[in-house]
Amino acid sequence: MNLDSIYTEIITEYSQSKHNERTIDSPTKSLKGHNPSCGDEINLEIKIKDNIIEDAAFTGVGCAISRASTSIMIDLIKGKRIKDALNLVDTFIGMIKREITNDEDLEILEDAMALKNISNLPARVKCAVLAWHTLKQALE
Amino acid sequence: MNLDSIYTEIITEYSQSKHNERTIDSPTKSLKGHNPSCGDEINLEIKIKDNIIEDAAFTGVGCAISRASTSIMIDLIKGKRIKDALNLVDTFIGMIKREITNDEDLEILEDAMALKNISNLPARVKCAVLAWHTLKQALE
Amino acid sequence: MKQISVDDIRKDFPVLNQTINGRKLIYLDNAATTQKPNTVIKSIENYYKSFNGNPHRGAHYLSLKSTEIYETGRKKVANFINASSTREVIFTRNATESLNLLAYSYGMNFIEEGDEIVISIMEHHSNLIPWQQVAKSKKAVLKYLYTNEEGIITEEEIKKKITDKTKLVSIAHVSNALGTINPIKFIIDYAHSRDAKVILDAAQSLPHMKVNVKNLDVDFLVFSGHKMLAPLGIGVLYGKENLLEKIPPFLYGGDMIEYVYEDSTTFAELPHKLEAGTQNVAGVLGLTKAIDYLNEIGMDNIEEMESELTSYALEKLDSLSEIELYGFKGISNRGSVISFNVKDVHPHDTASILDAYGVAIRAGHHCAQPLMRYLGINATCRASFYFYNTKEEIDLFIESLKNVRKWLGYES
Amino acid sequence: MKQISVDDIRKDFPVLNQTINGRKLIYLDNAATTQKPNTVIKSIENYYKSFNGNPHRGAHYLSLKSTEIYETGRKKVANFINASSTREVIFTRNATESLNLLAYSYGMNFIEEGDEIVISIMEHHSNLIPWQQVAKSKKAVLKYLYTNEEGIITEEEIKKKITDKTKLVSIAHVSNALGTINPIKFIIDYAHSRDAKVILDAAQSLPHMKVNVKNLDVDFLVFSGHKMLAPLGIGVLYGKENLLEKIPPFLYGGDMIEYVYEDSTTFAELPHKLEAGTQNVAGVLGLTKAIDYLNEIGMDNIEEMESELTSYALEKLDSLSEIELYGFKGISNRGSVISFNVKDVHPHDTASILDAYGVAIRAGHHCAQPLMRYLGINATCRASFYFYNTKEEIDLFIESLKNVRKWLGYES
Ligand SMILES: Cc1ncc(COP(=O)(O)O)c(C=O)c1O
Ligand SMILES: Cc1ncc(COP(=O)(O)O)c(C=O)c1O
Repeated sequence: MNLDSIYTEIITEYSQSKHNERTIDSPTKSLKGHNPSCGDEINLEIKIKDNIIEDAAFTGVGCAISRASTSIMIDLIKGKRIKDALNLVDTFIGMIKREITNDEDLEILEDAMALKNISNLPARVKCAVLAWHTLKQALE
Repeated sequence: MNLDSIYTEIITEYSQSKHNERTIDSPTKSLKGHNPSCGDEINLEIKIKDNIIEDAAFTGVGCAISRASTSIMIDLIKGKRIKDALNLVDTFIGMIKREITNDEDLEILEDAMALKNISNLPARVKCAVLAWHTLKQALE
Repeated sequence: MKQISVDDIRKDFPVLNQTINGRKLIYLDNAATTQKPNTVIKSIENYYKSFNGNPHRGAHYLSLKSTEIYETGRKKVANFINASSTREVIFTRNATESLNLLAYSYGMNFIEEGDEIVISIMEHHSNLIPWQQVAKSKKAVLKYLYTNEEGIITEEEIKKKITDKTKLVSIAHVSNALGTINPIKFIIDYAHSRDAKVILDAAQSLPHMKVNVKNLDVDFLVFSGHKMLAPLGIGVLYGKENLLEKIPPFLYGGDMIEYVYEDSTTFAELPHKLEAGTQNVAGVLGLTKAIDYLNEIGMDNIEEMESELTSYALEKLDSLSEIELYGFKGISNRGSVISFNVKDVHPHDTASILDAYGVAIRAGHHCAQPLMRYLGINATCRASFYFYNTKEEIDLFIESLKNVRKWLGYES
Repeated sequence: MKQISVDDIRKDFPVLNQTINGRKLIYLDNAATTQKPNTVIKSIENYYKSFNGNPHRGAHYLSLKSTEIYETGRKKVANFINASSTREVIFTRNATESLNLLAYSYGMNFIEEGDEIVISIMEHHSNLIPWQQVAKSKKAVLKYLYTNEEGIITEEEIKKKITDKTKLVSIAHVSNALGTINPIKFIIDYAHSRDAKVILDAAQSLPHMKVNVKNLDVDFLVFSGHKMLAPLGIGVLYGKENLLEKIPPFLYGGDMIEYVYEDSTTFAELPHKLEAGTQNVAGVLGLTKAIDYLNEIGMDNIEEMESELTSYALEKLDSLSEIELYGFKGISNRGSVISFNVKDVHPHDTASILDAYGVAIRAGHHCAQPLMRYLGINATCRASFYFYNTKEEIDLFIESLKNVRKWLGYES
């Protein structure tokens, strides 16, 4: 396994940046996502107005991959319509599961494409998808 | 394994002869011996007078080896004092366990010496010793 | 049927090519356990030489490899029995543990006072004593399906015993003592019409014929790997997902939990909820390779090969006047198991004498004492075949059998 | 100490001589499972090539051979732990099953409302959840022995928690999460003075040091074969004969019975009473060969070799400012397990990065969530050694560790 393809600059930067790590005042939705086998836990909060995700943030503990993935996701979905956010989630999970492999189809994921290679590291796939599954549950 | 050394003439004759297979009128002791893994069961009856085994007999089901062993034992102990019968039992079990190997020491077992080779057939050792263990229990 | 050479098959099984005390080994004790092909043996060796690690718990290479092997095995089993999902496949040690798991987790929690549990008189002790215990502990009633004079469980008997009070029916697909194939489709459908659940003990069927849990619509099914070419120490419990969801865990420990607090615990999802502690990955790999081997030959072919062997043996045995056969005599509706006795000879003597001729059969109650008592016999000899046996072996078995009475001093 | 060359030892372990992704494998996950020497691997292969049969049930050669192998293994285990008799040695699947057997057969039958069960905060989930369940079901009280600031369970704590109400103490000899060796002799003696029975979870001690059940006077002891060079799928429960006599069977099925009637059953004598169904003979043979291997090296030597490795590693780790160590820091009173974290780095990242360097360690809660919570941490990295590890491996481990923070974008 090639570490360069996993712990990329995007991932390490996002994992260290705390700009999405906070709580939101009176969020529309607040949902816990957890990964018992790792002990990872995130609490995802989102504020929705007129079907648009106005704000999102998270708190919790997790590894670099799960933190980076969560933060990238939040940056990506803010300002998006719920429908579009859900589409992003499906695309992301499709990418990790290697069901969507065409780079053009993945482009909408922007920075989240940096997590593509995580599928080479089966033990860490759960870390990468935790936030996305949680978001999906929160929105559905 | 050499069948000749197991199914000897003595064994097959004793196993077919029914001369000790009967019940005794008002026996002093009556004891069930069983071997659950084979399904063998014998009921041993003995009549004791003045510390002497006056009569003994058995009923039940069992393989040729267990039947022969039982019948040989009964022939051997009839008329013997309890103490001597117990000594015979110990000698027999010692022979089967290969703890007594000297033929001179085994001579008192008479026909029961025919069962010596059963120790080469571990699966059948239990059949050979069933009656003797039962007798020991009955006498002690 | 594609061209299958038994000679080629036998080359794959080292044990079968052994000579014991100067005699060719003839292994006819396949209902007890089967021999293993080289692919299975080799896979265990490879596992311990290259992949050994504790699965599910680690992020390192060996642990990941082990997890992959383990979960691939689960998929293989799910496909083999046509389960809807891998969540329905639980690995256990053997059929016995699978049945006890059901008794403890299902029986002790869903059977209530006055409920009825129905089993058959020909159950293996593993599918009998656990239900006795449940019945005793829950004040439920344990009822038996008996066979008629022809050795079969009739539809009348089934309709009589399975009632609206019946909560559970647990039955052997094929009897290990007699070879009888039970009318399980009728039993399952009838039990369902009375709202009872059905457990199928497939220990003696799955190795020999296609068993499709979806077609059968069976609620639970159990089997042992070692009776189908796989190593010792691995078994399976299949259960419909909604039922497995409902039952509490059986064994508690590592890998079956979600969160553990000092005074309470939440459990993992299926299938992990029902698998505690370090699992037998090498066993699962062996089972995977065993299923590959069986699929390669084809279960249809296996059934046909064995049916031919069994008919052949039955015919030969039937022609010997000193042989008494037990159970259903026909060849239809029976597995590759034959129970018999030699007249005047205790089965243990027969088994010991045959062993001296290199022929391995089994003698005893075959873990079915109530059946023996019901049939009024003490014990039987049992010859049981697998697809790797040959007619020549059966000939030698029959020839040896002819000598048994002579050894015991009978004229003929 | 006789001359022992680790290089020679390592030749016996195929897994250790592997290269993974171009890097030498450094296996430091021995608390999860150990690697197997060739003698163990070969014995399984031989078993399936020459001796495979169902033990205890047959009069034929393969069945007799299997029975002999199985019962010889029992003697070997009895001698290894210094049991009084083979009747005290029960084969199970693993330590988890042994503990669950005790929970179901001993706990559920001898613990009553208001009784107290004492375990420690550092128990593996396998020795924790079963007792939670017993306590819940029997309305008994589950109490924990906590560690002090130095990471040890003090005599005061023991005297406070073990009272006249205590019926059972179940405790790990060595913690799999921290490596702490618990004061078990004191606990056993004190518990006995209060008429409580003691179960020792020796899963992490028996592979690494001499454990003598008679000297310890322990009532029950459990361990897993796979953590001491033996194959997966075989474990042991030791119990004092009079206690094992008292407890009812756990699993019901073949080979553990005396007489089975339609509505009742009588059970076989020890040890068979507690072993149901077809047993894992190949597993027992592998365990036998594993014990031979350990005896060949000598448990005293093993303890010394590992203690040297552990001190060496501890010293190196302690000198790295970015490493935080957990548990008792001294080398006396600890097994060959080290729990640590890299500053600012989640243990899963550390494990994945080390894996890329070929170093296998474990990251997580180590099946000890209550302990993690008690220590106020989420998860740790764990390196665990066996006698076949070397100082060079530890050097490489440390070197790899130094790179971890860089991969995550930290300056140093
Ligand atoms: C019909 C049947 N059920 C259950 C079992 C139990 O299998 P195991 O001993 O592998 O648990 C057997 C085999 O012994 C069997 O033949
Ligand atoms: C202290 C301790 N107890 C019990 C166990 C459970 O062992 P197994 O998973 O082999 O049943 C382990 C290992 O995982 C352990 O370290």
